[in-house]
Amino acid sequence: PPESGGGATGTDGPVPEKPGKAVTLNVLDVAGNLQLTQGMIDEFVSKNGDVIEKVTYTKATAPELVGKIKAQQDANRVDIDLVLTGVDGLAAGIDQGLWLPLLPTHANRLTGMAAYLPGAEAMQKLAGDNGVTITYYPSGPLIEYLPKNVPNPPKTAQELLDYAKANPGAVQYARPSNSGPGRTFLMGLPYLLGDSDPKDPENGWDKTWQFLKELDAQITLYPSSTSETMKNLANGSAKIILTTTGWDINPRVLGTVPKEAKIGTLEGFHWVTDAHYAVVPKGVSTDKQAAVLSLLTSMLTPEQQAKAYDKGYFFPGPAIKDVPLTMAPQDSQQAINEYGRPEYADLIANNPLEVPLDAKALVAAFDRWDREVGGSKVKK
Amino acid sequence: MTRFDRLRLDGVTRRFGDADALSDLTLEIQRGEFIALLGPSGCGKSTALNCLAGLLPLTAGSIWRDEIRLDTLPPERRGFGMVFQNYALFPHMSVQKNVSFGLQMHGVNRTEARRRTTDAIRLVHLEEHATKLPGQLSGGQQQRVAIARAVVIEPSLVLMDEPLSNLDAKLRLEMRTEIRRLHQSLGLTTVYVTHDQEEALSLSDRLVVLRDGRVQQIGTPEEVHTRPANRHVADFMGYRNLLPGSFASGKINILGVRVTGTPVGHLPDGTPAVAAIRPEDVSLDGDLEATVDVVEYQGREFTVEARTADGLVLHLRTGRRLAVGDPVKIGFPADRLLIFPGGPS
Amino acid sequence: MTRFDRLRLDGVTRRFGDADALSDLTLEIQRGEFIALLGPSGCGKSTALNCLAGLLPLTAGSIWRDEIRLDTLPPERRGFGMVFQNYALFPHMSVQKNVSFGLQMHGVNRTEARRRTTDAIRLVHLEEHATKLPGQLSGGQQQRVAIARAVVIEPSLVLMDEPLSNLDAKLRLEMRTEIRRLHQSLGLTTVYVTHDQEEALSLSDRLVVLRDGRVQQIGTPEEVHTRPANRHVADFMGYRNLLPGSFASGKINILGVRVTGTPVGHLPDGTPAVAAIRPEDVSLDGDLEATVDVVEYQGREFTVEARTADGLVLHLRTGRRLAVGDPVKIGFPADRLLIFPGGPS
Amino acid sequence: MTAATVAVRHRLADRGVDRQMLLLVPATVFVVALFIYPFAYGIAVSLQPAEGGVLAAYQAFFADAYQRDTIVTTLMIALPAAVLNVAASVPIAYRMRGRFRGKRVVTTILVVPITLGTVLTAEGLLNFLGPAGWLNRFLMTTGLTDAPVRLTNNYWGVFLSLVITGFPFAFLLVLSYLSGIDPSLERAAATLGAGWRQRFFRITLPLLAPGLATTFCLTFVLAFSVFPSAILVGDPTGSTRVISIAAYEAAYVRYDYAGASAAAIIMGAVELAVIAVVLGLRGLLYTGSTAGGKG
Amino acid sequence: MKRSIVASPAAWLVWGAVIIFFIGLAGVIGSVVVNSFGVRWFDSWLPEEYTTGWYGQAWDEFTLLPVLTVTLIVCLLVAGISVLVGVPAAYVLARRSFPGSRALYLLFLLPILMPPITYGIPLATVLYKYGLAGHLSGVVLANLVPSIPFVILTMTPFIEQIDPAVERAARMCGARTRHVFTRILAPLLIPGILASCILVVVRTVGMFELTFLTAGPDSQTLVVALFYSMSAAGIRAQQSVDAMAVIYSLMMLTLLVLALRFVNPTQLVARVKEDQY
Ligand SMILES: Nc1ncnc2c1ncn2[C@@H]1O[C@H](COP(=O)(O)OP(=O)(O)OP(=O)(O)O)[C@@H](O)[C@H]1O
Ligand SMILES: Nc1ncnc2c1ncn2[C@@H]1O[C@H](COP(=O)(O)OP(=O)(O)OP(=O)(O)O)[C@@H](O)[C@H]1O
Ligand SMILES: [Mg+2]
Ligand SMILES: [Mg+2]
Repeated sequence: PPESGGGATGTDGPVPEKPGKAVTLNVLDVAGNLQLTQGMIDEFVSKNGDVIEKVTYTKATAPELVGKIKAQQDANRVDIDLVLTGVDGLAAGIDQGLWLPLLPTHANRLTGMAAYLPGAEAMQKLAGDNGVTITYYPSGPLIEYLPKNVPNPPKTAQELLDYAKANPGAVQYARPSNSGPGRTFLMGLPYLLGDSDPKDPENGWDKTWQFLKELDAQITLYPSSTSETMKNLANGSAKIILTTTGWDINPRVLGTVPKEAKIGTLEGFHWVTDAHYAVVPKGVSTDKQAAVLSLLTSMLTPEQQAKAYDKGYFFPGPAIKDVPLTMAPQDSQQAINEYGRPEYADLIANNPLEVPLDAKALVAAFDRWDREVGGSKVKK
Repeated sequence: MTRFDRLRLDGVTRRFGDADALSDLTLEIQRGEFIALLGPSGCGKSTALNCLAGLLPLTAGSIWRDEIRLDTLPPERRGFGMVFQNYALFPHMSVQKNVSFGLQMHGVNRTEARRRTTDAIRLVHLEEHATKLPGQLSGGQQQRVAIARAVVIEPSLVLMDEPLSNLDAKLRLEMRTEIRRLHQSLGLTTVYVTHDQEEALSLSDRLVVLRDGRVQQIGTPEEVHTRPANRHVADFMGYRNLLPGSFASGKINILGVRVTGTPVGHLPDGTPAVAAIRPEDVSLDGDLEATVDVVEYQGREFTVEARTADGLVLHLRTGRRLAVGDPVKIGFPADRLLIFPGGPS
Repeated sequence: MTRFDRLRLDGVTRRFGDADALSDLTLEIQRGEFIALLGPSGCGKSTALNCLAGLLPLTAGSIWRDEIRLDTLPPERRGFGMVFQNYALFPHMSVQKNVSFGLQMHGVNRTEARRRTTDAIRLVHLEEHATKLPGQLSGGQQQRVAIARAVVIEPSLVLMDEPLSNLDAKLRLEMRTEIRRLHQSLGLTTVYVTHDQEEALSLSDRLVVLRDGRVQQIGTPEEVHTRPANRHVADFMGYRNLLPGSFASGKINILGVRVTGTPVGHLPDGTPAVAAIRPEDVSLDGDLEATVDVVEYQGREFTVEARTADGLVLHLRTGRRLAVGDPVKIGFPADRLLIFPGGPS
Repeated sequence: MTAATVAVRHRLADRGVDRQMLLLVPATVFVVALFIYPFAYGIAVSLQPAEGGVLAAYQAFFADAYQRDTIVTTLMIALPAAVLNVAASVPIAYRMRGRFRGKRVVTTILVVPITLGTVLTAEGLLNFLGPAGWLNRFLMTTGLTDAPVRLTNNYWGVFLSLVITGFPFAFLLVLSYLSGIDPSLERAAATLGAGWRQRFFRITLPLLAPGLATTFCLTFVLAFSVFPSAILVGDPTGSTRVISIAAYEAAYVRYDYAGASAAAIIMGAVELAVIAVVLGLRGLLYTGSTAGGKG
Repeated sequence: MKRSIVASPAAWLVWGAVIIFFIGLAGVIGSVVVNSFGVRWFDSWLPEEYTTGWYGQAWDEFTLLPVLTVTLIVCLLVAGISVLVGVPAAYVLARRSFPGSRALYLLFLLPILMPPITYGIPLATVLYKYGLAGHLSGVVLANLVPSIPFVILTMTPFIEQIDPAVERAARMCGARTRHVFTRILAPLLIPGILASCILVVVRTVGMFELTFLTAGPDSQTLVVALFYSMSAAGIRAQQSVDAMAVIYSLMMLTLLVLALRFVNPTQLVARVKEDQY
């Protein structure tokens, strides 16, 4: 049996309660999740030196993750012990059979999973047996604008379109495959417009595609990242952009978007939720698996989950119930009190929650968007 | 081609770092003249040609063509041709292309250019090698390409920097004749650098002898040959026997032997002096006794080194077959022995 | 250094494309010999040296050092030194570094290397230029660096390709003496290419005359000079007067004049023949009438071209001051006139 | 004469085979060991699509206009950019070849963009040339234009980023190649009456040409594989949808490795075709020592 | 040749183009640098406030110090090894035309042409299998794959330019091949080696895919961090991305300036000859 990164024992067989001796854990984050969870992990390590000796953090983008893990697994030398990923990386790994099924085998150890919020629970279904939801937020779609530029923001999808027609170039969203808010908008539109099957972009999104193409005629450019749209909103070259809760609060905290920016919702919208998962690649030694399980258990406690409020990065953030803002660290509370919006509690409570498209459907949607919306400007 | 009557170099100086490679060269060249620059290696001959061609900016001085100031013109506007000491052939062009390049630059029409190129290549006997690249030629062949390339444009002034150094005696003689013929038939003006005195003497109308960047003598070949202006020129012109002594009443005292000769320059009595005589002028029927030390065969003649009892070494040339150790009696014909001021200069 | 007794070239041939630059050179060189390669430009001299040095692969033949086959060894393992016709100095190294490079390569220790470098630089009179880069030197200075670089390693065999071509007469003479001295004092073996016959004659123990890549004659300087093997060698060795005629009973008939001479080679009666005589051997007290056509001053002597009534052109050298148009009476000393088979060869 | 035996060694040496060929060994071993096997594997992957025959991935690529057109799109970006980069560096390097005060500084500044990396270049272009960037601000305050000039998120953004990153690259190479040409050749040409134009076109350029061909190949390859900037400052769904985006999406969005390998191999093949032409032409040129004779 | 003060139209054109390039460059770099120090830069010429906080943030978030160190080591190793391996190969390809030399040349071209997508994953597998990936050696080896051919390709014309007579002279002085390379060719090729080293370093530092695939947790290079910050999911202030980009460029710039300080991209020989004019 090949050695893995520093683990002493084999990769299959029963997972002990505690590793034989403290392990070094290599954590790979492809979702920007460490922003929320690094504090949780560090705290665990400082308190449980006998389980985890040291953690190394690596950050990467989701798509490349699969290739790297495949290469390691093909060579029987897996040195990534824990992956923090969004829906995309999770699905890609499932598709390629990269992840070690943690459930239901270890369900009894991961007690926190029982307390998932309803939305988080729905998101956990997407992971099947392969991953554990660790942070969750309802996301969007929301619109964002500066009140001085847009005194009367659109209230419905149709008004948004009308506004765009009246102000060519003023509405902006980033290319969905490069942007969270972009794809949230894409996935949220079928609900807004009442399409026949919001889960089937190929056949059930007629109104959505129609709407996007009409909107496209008024759009001068699709930036390649959400930050671009934020910058354009700030400098006035875009008047209305699409956003999510996190993208609303955090950039204003950071000062890239003016504090006075406002958000709005379109009538009849459904939240398209989002979550981050922890997964373990196949080939990780049982000792390390044990360490990961202990870590995850600790991360799913309310005290730790409260750290997920961060500075509105993934607002609200916690995946489990009964984690009020008051449990969050002081600076986190301060930021959210200053830049957060009171209306969010209400909006989250009173609008339907929908899980995002599965990976295949989403890719199909991106492809179609690229060809018919984004790529339509080029004459074929 | 820009014709001219007179080319004037006026105090032309070129410094590298703080060493003068050429200082204060003043010279007037008439149209049609054949000037040879002569001097020891490193004396500034190539520097002079480069300055004249416009390839080196002057440190001081000026160059005039008739009344036009030339030294501010770029080389391509001067209309001179040049054979470089290192050839500087275009490595990517065949012999033919190298030769015809200048013609094309001067807008000579195609047929004319082809004819002249062929002629020039024939002139230097490279017909068989016309399509080779310079890298595929022997050293002498490359040098001949350089000659052909410079003369084919029939420039008003040709500058040649040791153009025959890599050719064998027979070819050199032939080329020399051709150069002279071209010079005359095309009415060119030529400035010619050579280290071969025979070449310089036989080709040129006037010689300029340089040493350490300074002009030593300007004169006709005969003048320079028979009446060198100072002992350096004499030394350089083949007066291999330079015997230090002291001058007194028209004679020079060399290690006690008093010899009559022709004094050159300012020679007060009692001053140190140097007697100069060529090996071929030393006679073997004098009365200075010496012993043969070294004998070198040189075709018909022998070069001999003989040593007097006082340790004075004398070089001589003779048709007589001498052997090492033979005693000889050496004489100096008074009209062939020159006496120069000695001491430091 | 690898010493040897004998170096043998056995049918050494080198072809470029389909032209033989050197064909079938067979030669045995004894240790300590001084061999000169002589021949017209492009005859294959440099090719021969390059083959010997291992810089060019052979097309045929082999080279042996005593009983060791040499031609399969790379150049750096043969232990030869070489002066390149185009110098090939290391452009990025000062004169000093150029010269000491070989010593370093041979692992000579520092102090020893420094001493030998200084000596070699002094030998070629470049003390003042020791820190310059080759690009900052005059042509002759570069050539001297090349000489110093080759001899400083005291190789068992030195190959010199026209090492003195860019030096003035005085320096050339001096260098020549130095080369000969080194050759003797260090017991080197030398193969020397030159186009200067005087140099070849005075320096070498044996001459190899090449023409079109083929050996024409191998012999001592005197042999080659006085008894050239064929008319090409004669031509090349300065027999400038080559007069075609026909041979009959020991004499050659040149345009009706029957002249006595020394036949060389197979000469049946009635076959075409060529009479050869050097300009300096032509006498002015014979009975062939001619008129002076061209006179060239050459230092002490004059080179004269004279033409008979039949249009026969004769070259001669004389101390007599002749003028164009003067009538002369020309004679050919029988012992100086060689008769070679004529016709195509 | 004894039979003129010639060693096999000489025959081989004459054909360019000698012991120095050993110098090739490390590089060859390396490339064979670490490239050929993985690459063969990559080719094999491209021939094993999830569905369809052996060539299905290639067929799919060529059947879909959206994919197929990426070849032309890429060429339309890469060729002009490479040509411009090389063509612009030649005169600039030519001007810079002599000695003048401040040469080192100018050289350094010209080469600086090489250090920027794609991210800074992209960010910089977006910031500087974007609708509210300094350039448009300047143009609009001075009244030169009414509406912002669009130079980002389209063809020009990508083109400019390729010029910014590619030019210094080409310039550095050309400058160095140029300095390897013996200056005395130009001087010789000058004495033959050649003005700077003729000296440049007849002497310098032909001697530089082999280097230019190589430079072109390298800049072209860099431009052809443009990826981050095609997305960041380009219009990745339309006018700058280059072939590497197609390959990337196949691999990392659809996880269709066969399609990705096929697209990448097609990309390599197109590059190879262009480069083969250039290097073929280069083979016709004089490639050798640029020294002009003795010394 | 004298440079006249009154430049020709061609010279004006060239210098004009250079100046436009400089202005564009200043704009591009300037805007990023200003942004990286800016706080709240909305619709105005300059930000409202300045801070160095973004640098601290980028520095901490990506633990830049070890990353920079690794990057530097990787760059130097890759550049050094590719020169050591590539130059001799380029030498043979430039000097000899033996049967199959063209095919070999083509073989060396392939790794430059083929996108890492085609070979990256199997390459990483191979390296992992032999225990070479997951740490520095993997990153170095993987980056050598395109770098060595790259050096070969760039160096070939440089070597062609050198007069082979000089090498022959060295051999006649007794220099072995090793010496010919270290003492003769290397100094003459310095500008070429410099150029190709710079380009190799730039490419290596920019080679995201291969580096990521073969890097271990502590052998990430700057580009992985940078690429991540630019294109990964999550919210980051643009200023902090800019700060990272500036750090990255500063490092590269330091290398470049150092290199250009000690090595002149003009061949020594040409420099000597130009000196006269
Ligand atoms: N690379 C080559 N390709 C084709 N021909 C060549 C090549 N090198 C030399 N030659 C030819 O081979 C012949 C012999 O050349 P070599 O250099 O040996 O002459 P050489 O006797 O040294 O002449 P020189 O006295 O002029 O230097 C010449 O005619 C030359 O043109
Ligand atoms: N670039 C330079 N830097 C420094 N000194 C130089 C430079 N070029 C030439 N020199 C020096 O200037 C002097 C004159 O050189 P020049 O080339 O004119 O000599 P020359 O008379 O042609 O000699 P030769 O007969 O050896 O060719 C020499 O001592 C040379 O070393
Ligand atoms: Mg000179
Ligand atoms: Mg030769």
